[in-house]
Amino acid sequence: METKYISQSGIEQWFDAIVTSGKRVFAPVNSRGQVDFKPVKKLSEVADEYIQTTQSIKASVYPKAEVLFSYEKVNGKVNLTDFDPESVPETVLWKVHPCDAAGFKPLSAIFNWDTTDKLHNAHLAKTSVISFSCSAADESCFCTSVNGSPGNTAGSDIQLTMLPDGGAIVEILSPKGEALVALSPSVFVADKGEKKEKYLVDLPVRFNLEEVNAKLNKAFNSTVWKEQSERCLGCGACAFVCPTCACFDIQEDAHGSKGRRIRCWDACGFALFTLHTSGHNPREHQSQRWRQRILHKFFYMPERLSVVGCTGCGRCSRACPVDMNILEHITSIAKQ
Amino acid sequence: MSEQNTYLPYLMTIEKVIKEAPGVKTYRLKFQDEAEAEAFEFKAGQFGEYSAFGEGESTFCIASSPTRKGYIECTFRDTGRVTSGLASLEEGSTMGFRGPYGNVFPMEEWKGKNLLFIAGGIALPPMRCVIWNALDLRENFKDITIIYGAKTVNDLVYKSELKEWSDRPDVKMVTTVDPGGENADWKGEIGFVPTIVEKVAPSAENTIAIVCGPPIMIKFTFPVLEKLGFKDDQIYTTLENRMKCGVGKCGRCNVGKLYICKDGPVFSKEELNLIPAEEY
Amino acid sequence: MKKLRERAAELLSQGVVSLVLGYEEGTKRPRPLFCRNSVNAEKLIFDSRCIHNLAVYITKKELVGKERFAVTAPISTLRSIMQLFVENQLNEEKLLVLTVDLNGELREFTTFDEIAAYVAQFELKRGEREQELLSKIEGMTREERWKFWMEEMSHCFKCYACRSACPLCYCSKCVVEVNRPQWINPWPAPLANMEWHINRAMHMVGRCTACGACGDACPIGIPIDLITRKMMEDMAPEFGYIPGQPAKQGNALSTWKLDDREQFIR
Amino acid sequence: MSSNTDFEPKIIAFVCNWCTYAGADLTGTSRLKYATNVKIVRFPCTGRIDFLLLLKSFAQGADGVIVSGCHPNDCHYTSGNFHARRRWIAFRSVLDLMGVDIRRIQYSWVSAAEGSKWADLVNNTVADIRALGPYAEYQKVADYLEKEGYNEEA
Repeated sequence: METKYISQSGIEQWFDAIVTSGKRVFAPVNSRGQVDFKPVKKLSEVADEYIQTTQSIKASVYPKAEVLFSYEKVNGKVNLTDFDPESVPETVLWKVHPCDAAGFKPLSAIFNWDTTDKLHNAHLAKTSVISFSCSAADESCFCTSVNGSPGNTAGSDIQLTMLPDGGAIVEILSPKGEALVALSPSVFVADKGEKKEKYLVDLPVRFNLEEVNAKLNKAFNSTVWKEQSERCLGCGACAFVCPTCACFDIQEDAHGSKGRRIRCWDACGFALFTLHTSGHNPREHQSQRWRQRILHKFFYMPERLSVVGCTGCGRCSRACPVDMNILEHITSIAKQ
Repeated sequence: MSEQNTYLPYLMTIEKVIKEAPGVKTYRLKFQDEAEAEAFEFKAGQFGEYSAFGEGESTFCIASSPTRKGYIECTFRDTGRVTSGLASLEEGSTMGFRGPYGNVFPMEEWKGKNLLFIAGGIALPPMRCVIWNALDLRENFKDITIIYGAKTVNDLVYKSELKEWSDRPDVKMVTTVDPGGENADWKGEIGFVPTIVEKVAPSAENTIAIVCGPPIMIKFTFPVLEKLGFKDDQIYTTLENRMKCGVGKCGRCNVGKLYICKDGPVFSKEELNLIPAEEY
Repeated sequence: MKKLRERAAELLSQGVVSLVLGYEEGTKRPRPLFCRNSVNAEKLIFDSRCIHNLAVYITKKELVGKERFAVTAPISTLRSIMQLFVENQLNEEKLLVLTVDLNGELREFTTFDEIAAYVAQFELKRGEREQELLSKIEGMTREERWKFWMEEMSHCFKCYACRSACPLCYCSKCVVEVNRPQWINPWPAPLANMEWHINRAMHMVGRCTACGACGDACPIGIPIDLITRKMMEDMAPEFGYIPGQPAKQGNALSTWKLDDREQFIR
Repeated sequence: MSSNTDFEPKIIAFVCNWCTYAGADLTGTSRLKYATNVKIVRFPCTGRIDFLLLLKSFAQGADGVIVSGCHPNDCHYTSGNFHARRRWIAFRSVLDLMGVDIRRIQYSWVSAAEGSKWADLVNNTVADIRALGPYAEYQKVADYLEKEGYNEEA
């Protein structure tokens, strides 16, 4: 790891160099009253004043809908065409929040814990993450409570900490990061000795993760699930904006003799998610589905995959139409 | 070698179609690629994802025994989009298969024991795999008892094999149908499976009971076995939650911290006690 | 508000109702509250910020139970409740509707007719946001409208918050979950998303009361409420109903008139 | 448009069994010549024609759609066409708002006796659609999974 300084004009130059290199660049853009990651060509397109994008960057390594393989039936035989990792373009994610970058670890843990996932790994291999540490947060943010921080570098290839002069402290964290620096090496100068911590938002820890874990270990039959979930509408908004939710569905897109098998996002909050063909549904009530969501993230994943399934980005709380506030709910479980 | 795509199925030729019962068929499948056939191995209890190209994938067990090489068999009921797509295929056509997935029946540990198979309806297929496995290695086991029931005589699957088993001197075979499901020629028992188990009253001594069936049958069979003296580590079953990926990622079959597709589908009752019953 | 709390506490402690479905302060704005005892009645609020349509819960038996329950309802919710009555989804004997009128007085309704008489005083008008967006869309050429909606639809990720938030989407199995045939592709993609939203709109013909809950629920801000709203406005004169005033005259698509417009039919 | 002279529109007709299908049959037995661009799908009644079928036709490559059934008061099932008409009124309103080209959907009443009306309907519709050109705008987006595809080509 190496730390450098980059000036405001240096950032512009570097950004242009990345775009010119032919890589696809995704950055937060403010449009339609929402800030979300979109393909950009100019630094001026990138949004400035916002706390959090509506959606996470999950889609860049786990698309909403993706072709697993395609097939064609010819004279009673079937020809398969495998997913081609080369079809994935080199992508740079610009101005990612640390909580989003940290989401790659739990996401990959799910996709690769036993068999590996060719598609996810192909996207991951072609994706470089340039994160910006956070100088601001809102009441939904709680990264510091889930092993993260506004300056967390996990999952980032480069992290920028913006300075008052418009320049930034640059932490180069991986070979991919070095390769990005190499696109415009002259704009990176010696570190000025500024302390990064000075420019990070102060975000108090809101709950003790181990305490929550211990509580959840005994909470399966608690009444808390019903109490908390009564107003839950059972939509998938929380799961779809989440940087770590990975539940998916496999579907068929058939057109006559040709077709493709598609993997698309799904959510454990949907009523029919676990419905058996026989009509039996193991998670029949919303309270059971809410319990699954919380236990999966805060208990099963730590137990199974040694990583907590939440990065504290707060998106689910912001997206929920009925204010199912995860921070509030987890804090209340911790206090039980 | 480049990374394998878990979701890319093996291409299989349907070699043989057997009509088992109304809506129920057994397919014998052969690998189209010989190298794949050669490398393929599985054990009793495992399952797979079967593709009808154009419709999607469905999850069933491998119903043939690992001791029978060169093919696999699956038995399914035509109930939804995929299974009806599969059911409309003919001998010689191509379908897909991914697998084997899941854990296995610990047949090695069962050596020298009595085996008691209790199955209901369309749940005989996962057990058929174990039954043939045991019968092909008959000398490894002591008494083998099979209690199998279905709604009606018509709904009994593997009819010719049921006869073959009951004709064998080294197998005690009891078939039953639900009251009202019998016909004029029916010579087997009449009654629900748990009732018949109680009636047959197999000894729990040095015996492993393998129970497969609809949740309601399992629910009422467990107490009967308990009454007969079976301990929780002597009882095995398989769970069948909804699955899409088969490899512990899609999230559907998550029960407690376990994935039915990875940690199951085979569970001893002792293991079942550790996961929340309402979720399977 | 004080009166509402007192009345709710009274209803609960006297056992008149087992549940008062209302609003409490949330972390960002008021949110639904399932108030099951008189102590919790203290949390109840009711003001202009309380816009979430609580009618969405009153068809869910696992939530409202078998006993009589009360629901606090601003005008938009009252309209939904009326439509649910029209569709025979509610039982007058089980439901008590509470609202606070323009003079700050607490009003109670137990029947469709009482609600209808009250709601009739309020004309359904486009709000500022709807007016602005709809006149923008109405001013577009067809090609521009197509581009506008395709762009919007391309953002949809099919979380179905629109469906979940809608009091009139009470089907236990939705048309998108039907897979024989697979009417609507279940994955999010621009056209599949548009098909879903067109379907949703078609299932709302003559039913939507323009409460805006779907648009409000959309986490990515697609103005989907405008689709059903515009259709409701367009269809009201065609089918002879008053927007926002559901009447027990049969569902728009299950009835017909001999002289329904047909200039477009050759 | 001269550029469209080579363009042969693909048209799908959803017709009811009792009137329009019989009418189209009469067109044939009467040896009336009409455009061959139309593929007919027969339904028991216009009331049974799901609106999504019209959209699916466009997605799968149709440039125009004809929907036709019995004249008002002539429905074999008494009121199927009245219900259908209401549905079409609503459907046109939704489609128009969404920017779907509703000129490409032609509704009609053609009775079993109107063989020549069917020929005219098809000929006129083919001429209209030929003038409008292929419905590439709709077909283009049918295969897109990701919005990027849409944006890049738009």
